[in-house]
Amino acid sequence: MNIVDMLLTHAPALTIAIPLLGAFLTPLISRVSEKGRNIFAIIIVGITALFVFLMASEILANGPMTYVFGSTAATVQQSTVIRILFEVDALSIFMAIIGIILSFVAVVYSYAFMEKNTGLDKYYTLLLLMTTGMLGMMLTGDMFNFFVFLEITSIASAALVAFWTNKAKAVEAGFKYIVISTIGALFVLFAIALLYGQYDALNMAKIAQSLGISGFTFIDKIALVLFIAALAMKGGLAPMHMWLPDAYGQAPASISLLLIGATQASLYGLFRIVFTVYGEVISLPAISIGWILVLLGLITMLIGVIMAIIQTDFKRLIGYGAVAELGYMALAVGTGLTIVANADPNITLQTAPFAMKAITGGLFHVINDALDIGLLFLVAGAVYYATKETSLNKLGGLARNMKYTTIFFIIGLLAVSGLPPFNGFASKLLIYESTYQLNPILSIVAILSSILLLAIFVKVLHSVFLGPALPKYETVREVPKSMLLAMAVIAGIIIVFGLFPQVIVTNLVEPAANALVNNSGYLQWLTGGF
Amino acid sequence: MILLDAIHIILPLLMIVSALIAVYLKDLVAATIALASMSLLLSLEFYILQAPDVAIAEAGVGAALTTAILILAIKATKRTEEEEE
Amino acid sequence: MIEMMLETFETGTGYWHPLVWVTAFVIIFLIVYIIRGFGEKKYKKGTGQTQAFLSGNKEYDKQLMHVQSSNLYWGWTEALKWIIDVLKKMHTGNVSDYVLWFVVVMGILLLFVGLM
Amino acid sequence: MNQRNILAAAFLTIVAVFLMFSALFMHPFGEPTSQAMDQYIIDNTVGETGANNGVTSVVFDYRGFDTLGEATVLFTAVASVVMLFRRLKK
Amino acid sequence: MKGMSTIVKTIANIGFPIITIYGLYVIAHGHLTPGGGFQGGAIVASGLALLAVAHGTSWVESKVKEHDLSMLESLGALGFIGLAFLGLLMGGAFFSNFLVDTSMLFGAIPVDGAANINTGGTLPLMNFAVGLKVIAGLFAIVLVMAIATNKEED
Amino acid sequence: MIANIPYLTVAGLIIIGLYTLLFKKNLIKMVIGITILQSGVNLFLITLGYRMGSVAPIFTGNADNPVMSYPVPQALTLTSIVIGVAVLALMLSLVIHIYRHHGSLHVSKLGGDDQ
Repeated sequence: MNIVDMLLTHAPALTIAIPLLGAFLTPLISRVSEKGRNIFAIIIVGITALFVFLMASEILANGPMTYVFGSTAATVQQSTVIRILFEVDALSIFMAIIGIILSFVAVVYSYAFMEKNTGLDKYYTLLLLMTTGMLGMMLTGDMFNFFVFLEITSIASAALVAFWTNKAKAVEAGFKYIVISTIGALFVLFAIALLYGQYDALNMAKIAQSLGISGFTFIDKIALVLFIAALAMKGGLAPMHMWLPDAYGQAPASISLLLIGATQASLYGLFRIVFTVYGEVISLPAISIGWILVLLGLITMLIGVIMAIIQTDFKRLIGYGAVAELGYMALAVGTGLTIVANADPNITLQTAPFAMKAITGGLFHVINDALDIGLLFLVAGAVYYATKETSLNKLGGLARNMKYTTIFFIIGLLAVSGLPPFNGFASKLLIYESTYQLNPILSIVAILSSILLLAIFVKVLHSVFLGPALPKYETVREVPKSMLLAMAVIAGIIIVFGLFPQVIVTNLVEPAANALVNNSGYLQWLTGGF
Repeated sequence: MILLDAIHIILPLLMIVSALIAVYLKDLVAATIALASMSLLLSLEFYILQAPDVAIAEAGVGAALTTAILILAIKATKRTEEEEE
Repeated sequence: MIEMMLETFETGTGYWHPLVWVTAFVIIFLIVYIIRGFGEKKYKKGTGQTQAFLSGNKEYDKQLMHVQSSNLYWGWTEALKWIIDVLKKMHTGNVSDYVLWFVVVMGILLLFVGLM
Repeated sequence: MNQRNILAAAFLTIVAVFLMFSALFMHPFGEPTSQAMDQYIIDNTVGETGANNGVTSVVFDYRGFDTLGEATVLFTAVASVVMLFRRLKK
Repeated sequence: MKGMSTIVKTIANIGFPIITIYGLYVIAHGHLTPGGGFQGGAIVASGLALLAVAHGTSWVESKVKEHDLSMLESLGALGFIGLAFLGLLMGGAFFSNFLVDTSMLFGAIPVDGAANINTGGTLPLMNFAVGLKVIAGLFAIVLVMAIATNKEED
Repeated sequence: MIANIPYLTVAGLIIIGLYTLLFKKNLIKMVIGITILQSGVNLFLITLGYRMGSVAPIFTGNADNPVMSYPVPQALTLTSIVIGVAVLALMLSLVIHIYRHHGSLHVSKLGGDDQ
């Protein structure tokens, strides 16, 4: 057994353990050297990224990996699952790639962006913990473990949202976020307990199997509702999205970037619960959870764009833009589910053609949204760094002094509003065409929201970067190189994804979509599949 | 067994009552004490539900530390709940 | 690998090829650039050419010249005032209202799913 | 009672009714329906982990990773509280 | 926060060692009797909180600094995750109980279906690590919040 | 016969917690509400693992094996309790900061930016 094989075997555990170890070491290293700590954080996230990509190559080639904590024995003992186990399939690793990219960019960006603040040792500790929590939520195959990581993510991000404690609004946003997260997490725990009481299992695959045997009892319905409501709130779907612009708008820009990952991890949890855990019963004809998701998505898109138009704060505006983007994912995935629920029973989830396209589009949009909105947040942070101002009414004419930032903003603008040839267009095209098959109104609303997003961000472009050179900002200089590097990384990925969408879709997104809809692959190992 | 059954009924009722008191009282310190008593009752309930580990944790964390932190926070802020603005 | 990158992007009913699009875009850009080359070339810095022309009036202060973001799309927000007012009323920023929305959604879903 | 409070009361009642109602569908108190996982742990605690206390064996052995998460939560909370009360000026 | 009267201080001084020893007992016997790292840690931390309340935070501050506590907590966490990593290296899986059923520390095999103080493998060690972490962590929270309360009064 | 009274208690505690969050205007009261909600969920977990006439899952070395209550929910509850105190500490420190900024604990001080 050579070292690579061993690392690969333990990769799911190490992906969590290494940033955790980094977080525990950060206070100690911080005593030695400030600069060393920053570089240490970057290195830790880099190593984690290596593990994630190692796992990705393995999973995309050979199918899901499982990892049992605490034992080398078989995963299934007497037809039941005793220990915690990670089950990493294509969907998990797809989300983990998003998470680790965001985390890496955030930590590089923080190097210069947060330089002048105190309390940075705790900042980096919490940043690494947030990464850990996010990755844990994405990789775990155990319900309670999911809850624990959800809480780690919530606590770390709520504290980081309130990082600038001298700003009243930041503290308030942090408080709102922790209250909302705690209530969401508690209801998730309650639902987990309901399922545990029914089936005496905490493993997602095991519960899915038991659910398939027992049918869809009343308790299961209640648990499903609690899961959907709580995770949709954590995932920022309207009308429970209101914490999101507060938190995104007040956090430091690097944290806003990571918050996108945290939000999407909750959304991932929602999809995982609906498709995998309830996969055996979800397409029972009378119950169309798909329509719930579609409706939530529609409301989210409309509210997001309409509220974004009237915003005057740069980051809050992007926060509402992010809300609208989240709507697309719920819409697309819900459409996929609905098509199947309405189809005649001979058509399974895999064979309904537009269902697959819709889910592929929705998942592709998850990564595109993370990149596009993330880039815009980084630009907003750069503008704040240079001018100490986020109000759109006071900014103006920055393009003269901040050329690169302006270019990055334009890339982000075009990508987020779904204009070719950037990545947003590819995923939105998939969403428009597949939602049209379900109901034309859905795709019309989706296109309308895209147009409004373009209008919104053109407004930002006009009021921040264009216009006459204001005397106040004559001395503004371009931001430091590490921030530009972070933005350039994301912009580069956006362009690559935009130019070669089919490569990404075939190699990364379609396996993830297949893993999402086909829960028999996830349950395979229970019957000794691998 | 009747005694045990009676305890199983009385303890939850007392818990609900002290939770209601904790919500009802305007004086936050008094509300915190009511919350602590709810925690203690909860710990007792855990004990009769054959969970001594959890009972110890609930008594140590719920009744002692939670109360301490709440009292500290109330000291740093304001003691009474305000009426409508 | 190269072949894979040149694949067309299939969307179920349609297809799209970003590279073709980019090529077309570049060609159009070149044409526009050539046409632009036919235009007037006499551009001098520091003359009246670079100044804002406001019907012969003097240029205002820079801050005044800049159209503020809240004034952009004024007509749009006026036209949609009824819906924007409702939405603004929804976004109170008050955390117990956030919890209320959660309870409302949970209640609706419970009615919808639980009674089915 | 303004509109908001009426709405809140109405939906709180709905949620309450459903939660109470679901108690009827739970397994009877004290008689869990299934014992797939727990009976294994009860039977094998002493042999596999060498501990008398079943809960400790679950906390640190069978579900040790959860405990790492729990320790991390506490660590996160301490880091957060210390960070929030830090000095803002250098 | 100022200290309280002499009576309270004396009672706290007498009570503190008892509480601490009880807490340490709970930690050490975590794998045998009800209790464990968390419960014992919480008990010791509440004992420390009692001491802090009785003597006032400035007295406690002069004895122990919050960043020392934070460091101690890091050490506890590192010990815990280090044991987990040792499980990976020696037992083949993250968190595996590599000490059980060996002749090493805490590795004895339970006789007659009952464990003893020297059984349990990594469990007692993990209990100690978590206990250290919980004591330091919870007391750090109380201390930091008490100091914050103090500043408010100035 | 105690039927499902513990479950009803759980529902009661959760509803009291939600009521506090919805109707009380004081931030610390809201924190207390969340603690009550948390207690309800913890109690629920423990009731799930209880078996009639069982003893705690701690072996004493006696040969006879009595019925034991389930250990897993107890372990979960331990985790949940510690998470609860962590969240509580964070929320209260944020409350203290809000008080420093506004001099009030009324929930309407958390006004939005959209008004």
